[in-house]
Amino acid sequence: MTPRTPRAKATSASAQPSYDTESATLLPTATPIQLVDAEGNPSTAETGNLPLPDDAALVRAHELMVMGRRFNDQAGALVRQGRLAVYPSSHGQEACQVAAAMVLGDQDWLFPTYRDTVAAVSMGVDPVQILLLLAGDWHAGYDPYEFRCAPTATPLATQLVHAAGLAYAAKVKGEDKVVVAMCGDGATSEGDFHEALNFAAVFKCPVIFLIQNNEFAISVPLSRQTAAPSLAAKGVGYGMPGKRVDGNDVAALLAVMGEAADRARRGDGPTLIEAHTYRMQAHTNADDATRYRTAEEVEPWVARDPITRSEAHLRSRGLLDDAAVADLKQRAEEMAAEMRLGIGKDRDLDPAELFEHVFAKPTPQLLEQRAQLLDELAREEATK
Amino acid sequence: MTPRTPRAKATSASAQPSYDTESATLLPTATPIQLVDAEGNPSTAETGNLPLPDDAALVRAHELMVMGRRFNDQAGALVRQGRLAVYPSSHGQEACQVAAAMVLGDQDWLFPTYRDTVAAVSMGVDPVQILLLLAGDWHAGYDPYEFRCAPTATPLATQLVHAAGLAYAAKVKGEDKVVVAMCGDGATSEGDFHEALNFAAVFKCPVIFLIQNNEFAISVPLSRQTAAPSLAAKGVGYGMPGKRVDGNDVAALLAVMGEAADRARRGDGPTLIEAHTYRMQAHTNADDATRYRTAEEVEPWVARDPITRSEAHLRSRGLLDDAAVADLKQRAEEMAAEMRLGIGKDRDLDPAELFEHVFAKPTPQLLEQRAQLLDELAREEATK
Amino acid sequence: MTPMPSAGTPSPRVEKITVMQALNRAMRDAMTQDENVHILGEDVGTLGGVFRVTDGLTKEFGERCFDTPLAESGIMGFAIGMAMGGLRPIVEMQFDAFAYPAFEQIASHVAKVRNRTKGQVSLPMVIRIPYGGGIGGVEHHCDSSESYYTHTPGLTVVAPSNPADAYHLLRAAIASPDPVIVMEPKRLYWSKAEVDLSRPRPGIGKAAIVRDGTDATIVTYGQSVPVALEAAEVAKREGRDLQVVDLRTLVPFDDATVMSAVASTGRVVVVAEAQGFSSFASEVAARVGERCFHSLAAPVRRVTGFDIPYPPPKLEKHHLPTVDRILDAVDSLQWEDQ
Amino acid sequence: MTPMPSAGTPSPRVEKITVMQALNRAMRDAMTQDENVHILGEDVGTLGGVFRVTDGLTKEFGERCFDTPLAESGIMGFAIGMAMGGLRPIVEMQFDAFAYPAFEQIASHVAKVRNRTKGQVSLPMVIRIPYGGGIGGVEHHCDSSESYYTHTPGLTVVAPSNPADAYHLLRAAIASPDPVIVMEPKRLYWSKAEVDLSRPRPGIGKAAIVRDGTDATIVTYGQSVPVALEAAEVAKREGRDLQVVDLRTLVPFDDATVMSAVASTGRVVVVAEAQGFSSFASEVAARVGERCFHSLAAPVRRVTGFDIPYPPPKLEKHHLPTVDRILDAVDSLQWEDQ
Ligand SMILES: Cc1ncc(C[n+]2csc(CCOP(=O)(O)OP(=O)(O)O)c2C)c(N)n1
Ligand SMILES: Cc1ncc(C[n+]2csc(CCOP(=O)(O)OP(=O)(O)O)c2C)c(N)n1
Ligand SMILES: [Mg+2]
Ligand SMILES: [Mg+2]
Repeated sequence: MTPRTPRAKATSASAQPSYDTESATLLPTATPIQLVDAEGNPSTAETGNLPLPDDAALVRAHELMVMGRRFNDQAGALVRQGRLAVYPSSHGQEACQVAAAMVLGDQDWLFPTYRDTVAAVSMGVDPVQILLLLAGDWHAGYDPYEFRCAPTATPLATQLVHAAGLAYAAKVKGEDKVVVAMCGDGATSEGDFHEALNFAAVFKCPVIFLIQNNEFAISVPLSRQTAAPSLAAKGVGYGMPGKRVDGNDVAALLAVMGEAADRARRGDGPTLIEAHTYRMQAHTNADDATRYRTAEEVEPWVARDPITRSEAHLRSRGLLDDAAVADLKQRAEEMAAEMRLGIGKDRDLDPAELFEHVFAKPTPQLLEQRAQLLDELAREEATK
Repeated sequence: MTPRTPRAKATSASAQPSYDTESATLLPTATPIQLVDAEGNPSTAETGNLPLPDDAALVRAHELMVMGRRFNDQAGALVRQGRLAVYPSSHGQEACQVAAAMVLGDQDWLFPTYRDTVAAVSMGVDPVQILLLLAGDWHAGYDPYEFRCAPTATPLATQLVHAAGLAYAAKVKGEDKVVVAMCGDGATSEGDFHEALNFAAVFKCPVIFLIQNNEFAISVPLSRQTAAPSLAAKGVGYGMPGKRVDGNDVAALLAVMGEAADRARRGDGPTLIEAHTYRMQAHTNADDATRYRTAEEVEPWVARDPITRSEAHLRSRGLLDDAAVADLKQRAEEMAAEMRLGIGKDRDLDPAELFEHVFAKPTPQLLEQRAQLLDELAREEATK
Repeated sequence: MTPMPSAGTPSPRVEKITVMQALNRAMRDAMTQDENVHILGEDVGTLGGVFRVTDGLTKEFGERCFDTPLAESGIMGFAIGMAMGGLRPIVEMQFDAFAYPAFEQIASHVAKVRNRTKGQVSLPMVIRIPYGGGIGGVEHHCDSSESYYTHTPGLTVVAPSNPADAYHLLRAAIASPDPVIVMEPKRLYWSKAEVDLSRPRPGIGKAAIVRDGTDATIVTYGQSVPVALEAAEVAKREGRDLQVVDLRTLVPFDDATVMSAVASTGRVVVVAEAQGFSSFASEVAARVGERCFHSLAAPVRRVTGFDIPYPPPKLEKHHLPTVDRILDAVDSLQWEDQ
Repeated sequence: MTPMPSAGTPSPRVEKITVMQALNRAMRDAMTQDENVHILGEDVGTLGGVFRVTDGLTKEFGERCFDTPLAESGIMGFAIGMAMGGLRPIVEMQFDAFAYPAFEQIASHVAKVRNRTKGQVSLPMVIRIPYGGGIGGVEHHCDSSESYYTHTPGLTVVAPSNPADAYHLLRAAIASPDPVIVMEPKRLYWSKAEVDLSRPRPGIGKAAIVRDGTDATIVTYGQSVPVALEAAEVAKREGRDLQVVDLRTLVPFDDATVMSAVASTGRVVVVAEAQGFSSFASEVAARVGERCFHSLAAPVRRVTGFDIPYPPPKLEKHHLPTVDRILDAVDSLQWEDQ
């Protein structure tokens, strides 16, 4: 670790950040960056001068999206069967989630939300383990260190600050680590969003903030969330570049995220990325979306599906054929079967574990309480 | 009150805010708007195409600044005499504070911080009453409704949300009310700053957010607070115009604030204004600024004093002469004498009042506790 | 007082409604009577709230029941400003743990504004918080957070346990000149009772003896009330006659009712879902110990949640006060000393 | 154990230092030993903190003691991430009430991360909070906020009352694999004592009997300890022999020491500055009532702040526990029944 010198005292009025330049250069493009259009053809829209990612990456992304979609479908089915209490589906948002994971290397970290299970699975988290939260077994079902994937966060935007802090730790320890921190459009209204971006920018943390703007926060449309010209435009207020990207174009996402990851790795600090996508399903199965939007509103987004688009693109370029599609489908089915098996299985839950992890060492009070519970259970058992 | 119709459902993807325009137009000017330069001459810098305020306003502003400076000096003296526990001086920031009050009409409200006592006094708050907090008598020493001036806020940025809420109430009640909400550069880092601006913009509340960027948050320089090109640049992230203004040029402040007030009154929503000024003294008398900045750093700002500048300007235009200056000084001395008298005076504080205002009607528990205290005091009295 | 309907001929005003409907009705009636009553929160508008407590109110009252940006501190602070500006805001927090971002606004402003200003500024606002567990909710959706608020001077805190109280306590909260926190018993939202909403009920600050009994007193509130009543039912069969006090209001505390109830039995169990340490239940136990010391035949027992973060759904049954656990506590009240 | 220096020849290690110096020393020593220890907060760097507790640390350790943007939730969340990333952050909150913006990060994350992850992620972090009144501070600068934290499962909470404990408890907090909240006794920052920091002290979770006595037990902590000791001094002259227990740690609670102390006297007064309702002091009273019921000769009395927002400076003397008020409480312990 390189020893750090104390920060210089503020020296003069000119120690102010330079007001005169930059602002405009930090603003996002007027329209989202797109590399592949909805039909799978090279985009004629704003490309941000970014080249298409290499073929292998595009194929890999497609595979992960297909797996992700199958994951979403299977989780939904498990809810209907009563195996999961609830599931926030990311159907339609697979491109964002896959890209978030793909730009990360072996040292890098992901900070996902409850809707980002496909991103977590793309990081390698076991599909069954990540569902244990929703199955009701325990809160976080996997080891965050094993997968460099923080527990999926429910309290909105809180995880963004953690992400910045972990990136800071990596920086001061001299580790080469990039962090992707994810949130939704609604979460951008929380104070923690603001504080996270500000800390990350002030300390030039190697972190990428990825907003999946799916136009809704439960029932609340984006127009109620902000009056900003775009969510990406918020970046300038922190002195970080804001990028807008077509959230259903995995090629564009890989390119924009990849650029931001390079920037972070170079030590140039954070980037704010707004991926414009759409929440195709209700907020969760417990939600009734017909109360606040019509089928006609959802309709146009079907044609913009990220997987259809990617398949068309890859097929047109000869990177995917029927055999590969069938093979992929097969692998996805295998994963789904594992999910059904894993979640369907009866798992022994030990009530004593309730007291085990509150502290590294249970307090005398917790030991008493555990003894009380075990005694109750023993008596119950005895009277059976 | 006009009945309001339920808000329209989000209709389609095109209900998104328009990303394509605006951003740039919301950005502040590259340099702060200035109408009168440090020597009191018409500025040759960025004027934002704003005309000079009328003579009467400039003279009035000068008077209020002189009174404000005297207020600051006297409060400082009262601290040294042990009459006040603490005083956060706004010496050097009088132009911002006076302008904040002056753009407000008889219906309008101010939400000041602990450092904005000069703004409050300019709203008509009694100079003695506003110091009662710092004298230790009670928390808020004046009636907020009488002066349309919220209690000076200590928890940073919290008052900005209140300001937006009060402006919203005025709006739905159809009242013509504009609100000025003040904060410092440091406070812009708080989550509540973000939430306040966002609410104000989404609901188009008639509120002006005035940041006094005095380059320090206690010891922490602005460069540690943000990496943004300017604080005013944060406006675009909420879809509101951001303005930069020379915080020591009362003419520019009146013009920029006035324009924002007009905008608010027209129903066009909030404006973010960053006034660049400097904290000439320590954070409070309890602070030791020599620990984190040198006298040389402060030095250049002496020449930019807002009152010297205003006096030079008014004199050069024949709007102020020696007689007027002497008369003003006299009035300021009278106010200072009243402050000394008012704060020096022994005031009877009733311990029973501790229980009086916790609820509209004291609870049985508070009545018991009051009885206990009164009994103690009676016994103490008896043994004297 | 409305006269009691004669037996056999139910008054037309008697109706069977849920806690949720009662809350909804309270807001609707208040909004109809006073145009200054406004509701704000996340998804309270078109959706009618994630629990549907505000269902139909936006349709009826337009922007007076409105969705805000997703920011609880902002919602709370905005409501403070609205109240200062002459409105009577009702804030819905979506779930207990999601009120925490608003904690500074609550503790440093909502609770203090009247006092800071010597009564010159009052804040007539209501903060509705669905609290508690037992609904199979995942982490952060089942906290019993009332003790944070009962510990904060300046906050009135009510906790209804049934439709009638839900209606009347919420009406009283809206009418109060002071900020009132309504801890809504999430698990009981769908529980029904026959009520006549036109009949007055005891106001804020009054506990109710919801079951008479002579052997021991169970002091409880909110969604633990039905559990306590059930325990009393079972105890009855086992030969013990339990009195149940439904506190209804946590702050201000109804010492008079509680202490006289306790004095009448000499044995007390306090029941609440929240983790017990440093909790409102601790206060009840401490007060009873302090004020009824010589009437007590046995130590005051507490049946509360364990001192652990709220458990995952599959384990929550072990954490929540159950009939058995209450009966165990009752059993431990040193009957051998009788 | 280091041997006691022989009387008359003070060991060179004995020195007279303030609580503030002890805290400063604890951080300095920890930072010297472990490069993963970092300090962050508002004004902790160049300025050394508004109370100067971190004085000189930036000079010595550079950016390892660093100023952050002014945002408490951000600071807390950033520290969580730092801890997850392998550092051992120490967070300074500038004043008690200014920790409230961080409440969600504390309650929903700091307290829960280990449990959520089945122990796979631990958060070795320290949150230092200067608490309490008696310094003539204006509103929001004098809250006793410990009960919010003691009620939150997963948080260890310590409250030193003297330089030696300040040093050792903070060292232990930094060494702990779990998050520890250190309630620093603001008013005692400048209070001095002769200490030998090289001598070990009881660790986290151990209360200390700081004065022996046979007539009644005062249970207290933090900045109320000197007041209790003074009361005991006066009581002695008045013929009553008071035992004083300094809890040192609020969570986990040292039941063993407290209950055996109480059993030895049979009379108890709990003293704390915080408003009493639903507070940590309620817990102490409730526990003692529950566990020492048959040893008690009189009800447990509490001497706490009133249930009001912290008063303005000129009135705070009426609010804070005083020697007289403690003695009044002792007097009320039904001595006539002896
Ligand atoms: C602090 C907090 N407040 C409220 C909630 C309840 N809640 C869960 S998801 C959600 C909407 C989030 O919308 P968005 O950020 O757009 O993410 P999306 O669900 O669309 O992916 C809300 C209000 C929460 N989890 N945390
Ligand atoms: C929420 C909160 N955190 C911390 C503080 C302590 N504090 C008081 S003033 C101050 C610095 C504020 O700086 P700035 O916003 O720039 O205003 P200035 O004092 O320069 O006018 C701090 C940290 C506070 N009052 N409130
Ligand atoms: Mg969304
Ligand atoms: Mg400042």
